[in-house]
This record gives sequence, C-alpha cells and structure tokens, in this order.
Amino acid sequence: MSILVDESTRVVVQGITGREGAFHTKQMLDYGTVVAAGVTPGKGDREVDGVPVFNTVKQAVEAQGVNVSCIFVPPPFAADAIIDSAAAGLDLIVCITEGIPVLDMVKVAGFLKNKKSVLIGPNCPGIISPGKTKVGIMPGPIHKPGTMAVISRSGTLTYEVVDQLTETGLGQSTCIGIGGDPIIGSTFIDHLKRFKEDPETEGVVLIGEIGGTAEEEAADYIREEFNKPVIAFIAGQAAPPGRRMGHAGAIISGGQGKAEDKIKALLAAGITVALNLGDLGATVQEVMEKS
Amino acid sequence: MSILVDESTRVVVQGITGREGAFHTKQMLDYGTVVAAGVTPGKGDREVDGVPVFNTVKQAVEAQGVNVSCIFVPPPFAADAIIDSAAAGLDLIVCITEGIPVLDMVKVAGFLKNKKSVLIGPNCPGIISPGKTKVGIMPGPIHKPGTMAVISRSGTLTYEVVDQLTETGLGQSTCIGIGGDPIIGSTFIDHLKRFKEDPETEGVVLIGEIGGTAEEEAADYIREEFNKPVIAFIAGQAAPPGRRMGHAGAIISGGQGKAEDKIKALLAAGITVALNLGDLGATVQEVMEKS
Amino acid sequence: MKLHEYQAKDIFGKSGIPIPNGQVVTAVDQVNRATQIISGPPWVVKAQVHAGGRGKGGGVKVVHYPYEVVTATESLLGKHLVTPQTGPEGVIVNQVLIEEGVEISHEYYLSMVVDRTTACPTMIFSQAGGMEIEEVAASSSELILKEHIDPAVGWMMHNARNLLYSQVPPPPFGALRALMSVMANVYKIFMTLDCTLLEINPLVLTKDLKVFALDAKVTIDDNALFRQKELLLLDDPREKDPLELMAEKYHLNYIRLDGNIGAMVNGAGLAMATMDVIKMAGAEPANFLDVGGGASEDMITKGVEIILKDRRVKAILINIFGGILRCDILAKGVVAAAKKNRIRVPLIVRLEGTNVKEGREILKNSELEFLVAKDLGEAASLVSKQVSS
Amino acid sequence: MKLHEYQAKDIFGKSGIPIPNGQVVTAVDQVNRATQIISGPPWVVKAQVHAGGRGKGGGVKVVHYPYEVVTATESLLGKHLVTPQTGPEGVIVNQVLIEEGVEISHEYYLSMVVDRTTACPTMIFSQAGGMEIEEVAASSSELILKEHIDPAVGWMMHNARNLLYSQVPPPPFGALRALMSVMANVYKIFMTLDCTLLEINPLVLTKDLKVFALDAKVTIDDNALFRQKELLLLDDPREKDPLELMAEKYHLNYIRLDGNIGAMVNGAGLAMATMDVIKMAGAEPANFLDVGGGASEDMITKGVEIILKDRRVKAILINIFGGILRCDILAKGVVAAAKKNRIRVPLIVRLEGTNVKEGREILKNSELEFLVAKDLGEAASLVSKQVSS
Repeated sequence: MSILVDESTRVVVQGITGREGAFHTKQMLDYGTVVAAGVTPGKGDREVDGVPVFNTVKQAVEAQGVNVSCIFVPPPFAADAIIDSAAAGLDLIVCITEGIPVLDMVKVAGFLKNKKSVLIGPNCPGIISPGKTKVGIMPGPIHKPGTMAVISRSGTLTYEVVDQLTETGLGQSTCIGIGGDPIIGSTFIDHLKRFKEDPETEGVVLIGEIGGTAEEEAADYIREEFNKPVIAFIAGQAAPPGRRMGHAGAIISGGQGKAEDKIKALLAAGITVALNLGDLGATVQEVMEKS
Repeated sequence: MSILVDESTRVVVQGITGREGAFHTKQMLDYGTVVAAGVTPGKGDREVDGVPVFNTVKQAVEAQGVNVSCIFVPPPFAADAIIDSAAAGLDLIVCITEGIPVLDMVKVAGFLKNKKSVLIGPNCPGIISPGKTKVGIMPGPIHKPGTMAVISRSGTLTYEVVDQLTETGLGQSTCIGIGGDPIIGSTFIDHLKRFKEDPETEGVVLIGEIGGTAEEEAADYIREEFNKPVIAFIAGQAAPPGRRMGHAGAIISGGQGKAEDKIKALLAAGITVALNLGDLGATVQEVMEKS
Repeated sequence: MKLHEYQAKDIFGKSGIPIPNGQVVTAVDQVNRATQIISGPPWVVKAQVHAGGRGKGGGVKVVHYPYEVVTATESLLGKHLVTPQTGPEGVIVNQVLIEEGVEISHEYYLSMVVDRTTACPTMIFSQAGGMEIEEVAASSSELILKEHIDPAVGWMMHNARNLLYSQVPPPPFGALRALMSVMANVYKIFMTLDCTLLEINPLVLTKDLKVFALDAKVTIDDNALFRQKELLLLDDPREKDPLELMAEKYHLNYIRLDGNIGAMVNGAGLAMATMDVIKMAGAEPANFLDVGGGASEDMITKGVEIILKDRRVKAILINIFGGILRCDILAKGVVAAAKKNRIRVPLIVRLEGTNVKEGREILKNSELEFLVAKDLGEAASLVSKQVSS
Repeated sequence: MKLHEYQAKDIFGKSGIPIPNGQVVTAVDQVNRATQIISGPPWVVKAQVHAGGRGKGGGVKVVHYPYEVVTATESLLGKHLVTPQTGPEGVIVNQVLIEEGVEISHEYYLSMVVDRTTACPTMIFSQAGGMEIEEVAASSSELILKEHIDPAVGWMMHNARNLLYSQVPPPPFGALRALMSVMANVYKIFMTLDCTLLEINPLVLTKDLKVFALDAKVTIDDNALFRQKELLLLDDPREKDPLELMAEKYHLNYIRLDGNIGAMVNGAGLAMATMDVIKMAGAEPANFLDVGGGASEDMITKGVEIILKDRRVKAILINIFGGILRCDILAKGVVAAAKKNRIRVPLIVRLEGTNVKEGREILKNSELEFLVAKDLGEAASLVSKQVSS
C-alpha cells in the first residue's frame, strides 16, 4: 500500500536543533511519524519535542534503531550528513536541504554506488505515505490514503497536484519529491520500479520540469517495462533557455532539457500528458476511470 | 576444468612494447595463449610478434574483442592501466607489475567496487589453466593439466609447489598467483568460491605468507563453506617482525600477520598444513588419496 | 556565476593552460600601451560580456595596424553589443580584451560539465572546434566524444588518450603531450573552483604544434560560492539586470522575462507552472519569481515592489500554495507593499493551503483592490481577461 | 622509508598539527643555545633513532635544569641506544631533539594506516594514549576505535565525530575542534605524502584544552618515493645496516638477520620458505636475500659478495627455481663471485627450472667447490650437517 516508508519507519532527523529541523520534527510528530531520534553534533544531551538528540547517526542507530533519516542541515554540511547516514547503514535518506554544491553531490553519488541506502533528494519536499507516515516538509492535511502514486521534481507544485487529486477523490499510496537539483539520489525510474511492485498502487502521476533528460529516460522505461497508467505534467513550457529557473536543475542548456522535447517523448511512450496544470486532477481521474 | 581463463580467452598485453611485455608476449604465444592485441600509447601502428598494437585498451577491445588484460607497465602508470581496462569492460585484469604505490591501489580498489572486472595481482605471476592458456609470467613447462587448484601470494614459491605437484603426478586445473602486495584485486576467498563451483577441481593448495590476515579469513571461509580438500603452506615462519620480506605485503606489524597465527587458524579450520616446503608435494598426494 | 573571458584566461594561465598574451582595457587611452606590450600584428580585440554569440554580434575584431586596435576598441567600449543571446537592447561593453593573434593550424572543442545521468564530471572533446557545439551535436554528433571521470580516482591519462586517439586522424604526435596537459588542467580547475561549465572553444594548435586556449567560458556553481571566496571578487554585477540584482539582495529568486504579466509564486516548480498557465491564457510572463518556502512578510513586500518596478507589467498574478509559507504571511506582505506603493495594475490572487482562511481574510479587510481566483483555471481566465481588455 | 621524529614533527607543524617547540642538536655545544630558545623547565631530551621502544631504552629524558639538558644530551649523542626493537648491539644516536615540556591532562593515541581488508585508509583512535597500541589491543581492544575512510569522498567531519563521541566520556567540548583539525590534517598528510603509517602517540590535551602531538612516527611508502622527491632528502642512511645499504645500491632485496646460514634465493616467497627450511634444519638464517626475477649475472655476484661480508655466516644455501631468472645466469654469477672472493664457507646449491642443465654444467666445470642438493629436502639435510659439524 506504499513504498519505502510506512508505519514501521523510524526516523532520525539530522539537524534537529536548527530552526527548520525543529519545526518539521514537530510537524512530522503531529502527522504520526515515529521520529525516534535527532542528531546535532555537540548537542547530544538534550531533547526536541521529546525526541532524544544524539551526537552522531551511529549513536542514534544503536540507541533507537532508526532506519530512515531526514536531513535539514545547512548546505555546506549536507553531503557529510548524507554520507554519514549511508555509512551508518540507514535504509532511506531523505535530504531536504537546498543549495548543496554540485561537486558535493558528485561525491555523494559515487559513495552511494555500492551502498544499500536509498537517497531521496536533495532539494526536495520528502516522501509521504498518507495516513501512515511522512518524512519531509509537505503539508500533511492535503493528502489522503489511496492508490495513486506521485513522483515529482518539485515541491509546491506537488502539493498543488496532490491537492487536486484529493479534491477529485483520488487518494495516494506514496508521494515522493525526488528533488530539483541536477544530481539527485534516486530518479523517476528508481521509484517507478518500486511502484510497479507495489500491489496497492494503481497509477502514477509523474511531475517533471525543464532541465536534464530524466523525463525522457522515464518515458523509455515506462514504454518498455511499466504496466500501470501514468499521467505526466511538465513545468517550464514558457521558460527561456540558459536561465536557471529556481531549481538548480531546471535549466535548458546546450539545447537539452526543453519541456517540449520531454512532452514529445512522454506522448511517444503512450503516456497521457496534461498540458495545463489546472486540468491535471481531472485528467488523472479520466485516465484512471478508463483503466 | 578451469576458472577465469581457458581456450576462449583473448588477451591484450598492456605495455607490450616494453622489455618484459615483449618477452612474455612471446612466452605466452609459445604456450598457446591467444594474445590478440597489445597496447602501448603512441605506438598504435606496429606489431609485436605478429600481435597488433593499439593506442588504447578501448581500441583493442573494439578491434580484437579481447576480454582479458595482462599488464606489464611500470609502477607509476600501472594504476591507470588497471582502471583503463576496467573502464573498457574487460572480464579479467592480470597485473604483473611490482612496486605500485599503496595509495594507487586504494584508488583502484575503490574504482573496481562497482565494476564487473576481476583483478588478479598486482605483483603476481598471473594465472594459468595448464594445457589451455597462461596469462602471466610463470614457466609453462612445469605445469600439467589436472584437478588440483593452486592459489598463492607468491611467485617462485608457487613454481616450486607446482613443480612438486607435477612431479608427484598431480596436474592442475588453474593456478593463480594473487600477488604479494598489501592491497590486491582478488583474495583467496574470491577464488575459493570459484573453485568450489568448478566441477573439475578436486582440491586446492593454498600458499600464504606472513602479513595481513588473508589466510585467517580464508580459513574461516573454508571451515564454513568450502567442501573440497585444502592443503596449505605458510612462508615466513622464520621472519622477524617489522621487516618487509621482499613483498610489500609480507610484513608482521602491530602483532598481526605472524606465520604461527595463520597456521593455527588453518589447522583450527581442519585444513592440512605442510610445515616444511620440501614435504608439500607428498602431503598433497596423501590428502588427495585419502579423500 | 559567470566569469569574463579575461578572468577565465587569467586562471588558465596560472594553472598551466597556454593562453595568448593579452591585456584588458577599460578606456581607449589604455590601448596604445597595450598594443606596445602585446606582440602583433595581427591583434584580436574582444568585447568582454557574459552573453554568448559574441562573434556573431561583432564583438570580436581581428586587426592589423595599431591604429585599428584603437578604432576597434572605440567601436566596442561603452557601446551596446547585441548578440543572439542578448535581448534586442543588447548589453553594454565595459571591458575589452586585446590579444596577440595566433596562427591556427587546427581548432578543437574542449569542455567539462557534470553529467546528470552518471553524476560524473565529463569531458567533451571534438575536432570540430570553433563552431557552436550544439550545431555540431545536431549535424555530426559522431564528432563529439565524451569521457566520464570517476571522481573517486580523478583524471587519469587513459581518459585523455581515449579522447585523443579516437580522433581520425589523431592529433600530431608532437602535440599530444600539450593537449593531455591542457585536459588534466581543465579537470583540476573544474574540480578546484567548483565549476559547472568550463569551455575552451576553440582550443587551437599552431603549425609549430603549440597549443592555445583562444576562448574561455567558465561558470561557477552559485551553491559553492561559500567556499570560493576569491572568485566572488570576479563577480561583475554590471552584467546583471538591475531588478535581478535587487531581488538577489533580498534572497528572492527573480528572473526578468519579456512578457507583461508579473507573477509571484512560492516554489520553483509551481512558479514555472504558473508561467505556463499565463502563456496558455494567451499572455506572456514578465518574470519568474519564486519567493521560496520560508519567505517573510518583508520578502513578499519586496517581491511585489520588484514586479511593480518593471514598467512593462500590465497585471500581477499571485499564486501561493501554502506549505511552510503560510497564506497569512503572504497576505500581510502584499498589503504592506500596497501601502508603500501604488499598485497601478490589476492584481489577481490565488491562495490555497496552510492558513488560507486567515490569508483571505487579511486581504479582504485591506483597502487593496484585487481579484480572487479560487483555483488555477480561474486564475488563467482572469489573466486572459486582463490581456484582452 | 622511516622519518625521524623531528622530521615528522616539522611536517606536522607546517601542516597545522600543533607540536611543542623544539630544536635538534647534533653536538653538545649546540645545547645551550637550544635551551635558551626553548621555554622550560621542564625540557624533554629525545634520542632521534628509527627504532621503536625508545622510551624503554632510556632514549627519552625529562629534565628540569639547563645543565641537565646538557648532561642528558651527552648521555645520548654518539652513544649506542638499545631498545626492545634494536638488536643487543643497539643503534648509534646521531641527533637529539630538545623540546619544551608540556603539561599533560589527557593522552590519546591517533594513527592512520591502510587497512588491507577494506583497502581503505583507516584512522585508529584510542583514549589509552601513551601505551604501545599492541598492548592496548591485547588487553582492552574495546578502547581502540577505527574509522575506515572511503578515498572517493575523503575525510569528512562525521568520521572525526564517530571517533570522538564514541569515547566515554567524550573529550571536553572545548577541545573537540582542535582534535578534529588534527584528524583532518593527519588524513591530508597521509594521502599527500604517501604514508604507510602515521602515528601520534601520545596526542595530548593540556589543562587549558590545547592539543599537542608529543611524538610522531611516519613511514613513507617506498614504492611511492618516485613522486615524493622532497622526502628523499629526509632519508637517513646511517640508520640502516651497511650491508643492507650496499644491497639497496644493487637493487637486491637483502635483510640482515641474526643467524649463521647465508641464503640466496629468487623470489620473496621462496626466500622466506628457504629461511624456514634452514630453521627447520636446526640452523638460523643469517639473511633474507631475494635476487628477484630479473637478476643479472652481476647482481648474483654482488649478492654472494654481500653474504660473504657478513662474518657470522658459516654456510651458504643458494636456492633457485628458474623462471625468468635462468639457472645458467645464476651459475655464471656465482662462479664470477668465487673468482673475485675466496668463498671461505661451504656452499650448498639447489637449482631447478629454466636452463637447469646448463646451470649445473657451468658450476661443475668451474673450480668452485660446492655441494649439490637435488631438492629442498636434501638442501635442508645438507644445511643441518653443516651446522652440527
């Protein structure tokens, strides 16, 4: 009924004593997430909202058996935090931090190649399995348990989409923001593979944007291997080339990454593409009713 | 009847125009090895003993379909050569070169972690499947096809052992010199796993020496998982601590790596250990007759 | 952050990548001295602007007499240069680079970027130098060679050899060493200075097999500037749009575009999608503005002000999906902006999410005139109406 | 290649690892000046020798008056220092390091090596500083913490935190930053200088939370010296056995041991196994000598000469399994050595492998007196006979 996170998820918040970390720890606790530990080096003696704080991820694992990390540490230290969690053997690492240098992420990606840890993000809202747990910063109340999966490169745009789904009565199995940076830990395809195996997920909403070729690669994968309905939306049709549209990864460069190419690839793979964001909820409903 | 190399093996010799490379290319050809290509940057237009020379491994792969490399390039360039071959997708890389800096091998080991290529060596005599092919520098004539496997950290010591085996009438399936350096591409255990699956291998001679804990780890593996007779010999019982006995890896340091500890571990795992090198052939014969 | 050609070449020179002798001038009276120092004829006079396509815009002149260096400089310095990558108004040239001419026997293309799919720094090399690489990619992609570098092991000689020996024919033997050295240095600079792009086009070979970087494009990762403090000194704010500069000061993500509908949104993806909505409605967005997840009331106020400063703006669409950014904060910021500035254009507001009720209340109780859109569809039709009216 | 303490500390100091002020003296008349420069009392006077266990051998003296610095230096300089790691004859002290005394509040152990199993540089940290780490490992291994460093990402702060916060109790908060900085610098030096061992024992904390490396052991990878040319200047050949130095010159792998049976073998593994054979036969090897795979006739000659220079040698065993090294080359080299030097001890020769017939023929036709062993068993019994006779 969900992938990667559910009721059994035990979260450690890295950077829990910071402003963002503390705020969202409370939000996650309110949603019902089991936040079992926090980590802030040098502050391993206090509590945040009743959550014990440790100096290292290793200690949090040993004392609290956490298996998922949620990272709020500032950009200069975020790569260290990710690698720390991976070295400590966590199953899933959700990195919210925006603004990590690209070459730091190159390092992280290299390190993760032969590790079991899955990384979501960075520069992402996180992951939520509605009604079970949320690991991230998305507003909980707009979600509703159900059978639609959402994978997105964006934050608020995802909330908009989820809200439309919920409004039209379509609940969600798991929603994942994979992040808006050029180098991210896990891609559309990584999660599509998981949703393929998840019996409760009946369809997927894929939200892309300009920059890179992740949507084209996802289209190839879906055409060849994916067996559930996919509805896509691509942001940035009106974006000019050469400019970074907010997200570090959202840039059309060297003729690559245009919204129209992505839409073309998705359509060619037989995927329904909603061209207007306002229509997305209705489009999804239509496709799912037909299938 | 052999592991890793056989009649289908197509070898590329890296550093083929050097003194050692040219000499052993001839020796391998004489043994019947298919040396299909050589590589020496900047000399990609000549031939050595009828073997075409290329500028890059990539070109040798494309033109000649080589799948195994044998490296004779000098130590400062050897790590580059290994990584080059691994990046080009070769199945097996045999590095003869002695004297590669340890930190270069740290890099190589890191690179190989998520690659399919198997590395034998460095600082090793190579691998031979008698009667089929040899990729390395061992004297061919002392070998004889048969059912004994040999895995060794040493060069001439291996020849001595193989000679004794052949003299006592015991042929060999595959003999591998894994190398005398502290960091090597593949270990006793890596090859024991392969010999376990090789139907034609009936027993294994394991030749260790002082330094490290590879023999102790092999003993653990053999006790728990290996199902064929193993006869071991450990060189360096008379070696003093703190001195590097020729091989960069043959040094007793920090109380670790003593011959007596290794012998103890092997005996504890139920492995027959020949204490005197002169008796090894006879010991192997005895064990194999009993089994 | 983009570097100027002369700044990038300065870094190249210090790192061992050969560059032609050159001198930057910021005034015409510096030209004669520069011409004396730099050997010629010929001399090359190059406008120093961040915008690409400079050659096509007349920003590069090859001259053969000292007096021509002066006139060429005069024709550029302080003038507006229009290139395919600037708007029709062009950009002002504040600096000119005067260089010795180099006799070219062959032109290569060499660049480094981070490849997204493999997450590896990747070197791109082509014997079709001097052309726009996009054009080469479109017409003869087989001429473009790529080498992915595993950052765990760094640049190795075989990487260079794979690129060089795959050329047909390979570069002359006598030039290989110099080319390999340039490649190794490109990797080093790229990694050390946190580049996102390092491009040498063309990298030329002279008849006597010398190698020179004739042009240089370097972009630094903005996210890494915290550890590249010296590079910050190379920032040239004159190259930026004044409104974008102002937005930067307030940590607002603002990009000026060519349309007439201003937009203020939280979140980059939603901001792009909002631009798309505007375009679908038959209008053109005047800007991209993401106020971010953690925007304060003051940031919202500044955002509205910046949009208003753009005289082309005929209407403003505020589209907020409240998450971390609460709708009441947004509303307060907008009201504050309206108090300080006369909002001279129609304002369309669409609020949703956290504290939406409070937000709507605040707007309603203010003296602000605005149109409410209850969803994106309605927002689009309101925009459409503004344009057609 | 081993560095002296003072050389290693010099590197530390330049790299930002705090060390006590100190001065090296090579003659007693330099002591007064040194004592004036270095603050004290107390002063610490330390013999600079490569052998470990220096403290136990009386090589480190803490003194409280300037005249004691002189007498302590006198008692060391030019004298033989015997430690648990030297032979009974000890080693000569050529340099003495005079240092300011540091008030110690806590002693840590910190080192870096390359872990063979994981192929990773590995930092070892323990709060049981000042003791031999082998002893700590044997008695309370739980006090020894290891952190494997993935070379792809290098040293990261969480590595330091894992080591520091696992201590019970952790080091005082005020000292954490300094300790983390030492750790980061240790990694940097280790990787930059191609170390195989870098050890600081003890790494001390003073009462006012300052950190100092009180001792320093650094070993450089011999295989990497080709790219560490500056370090070659730090080599101190006086610390080496003269015969080993001579062997080094001829690229022979020779190690002097305490026994009386000389051995010459091709290949390190076979050489070790031959030493074992000698020991099993009831004798003791006088040396390890691997002439290598590619030995020339001249190298063989030199090898025999070096063995003969060791006056303790009572018999020589030559054990060659011809592979690349052909038996005829070996034989010629031995015969040449016999012509130049009187071989005053019995010679046992065992030849096998490539060109064995030719080799045996050459020996037989020479005027050399030698015993032939047809296999290792026979070689052992011949050695045994020589020892008992």
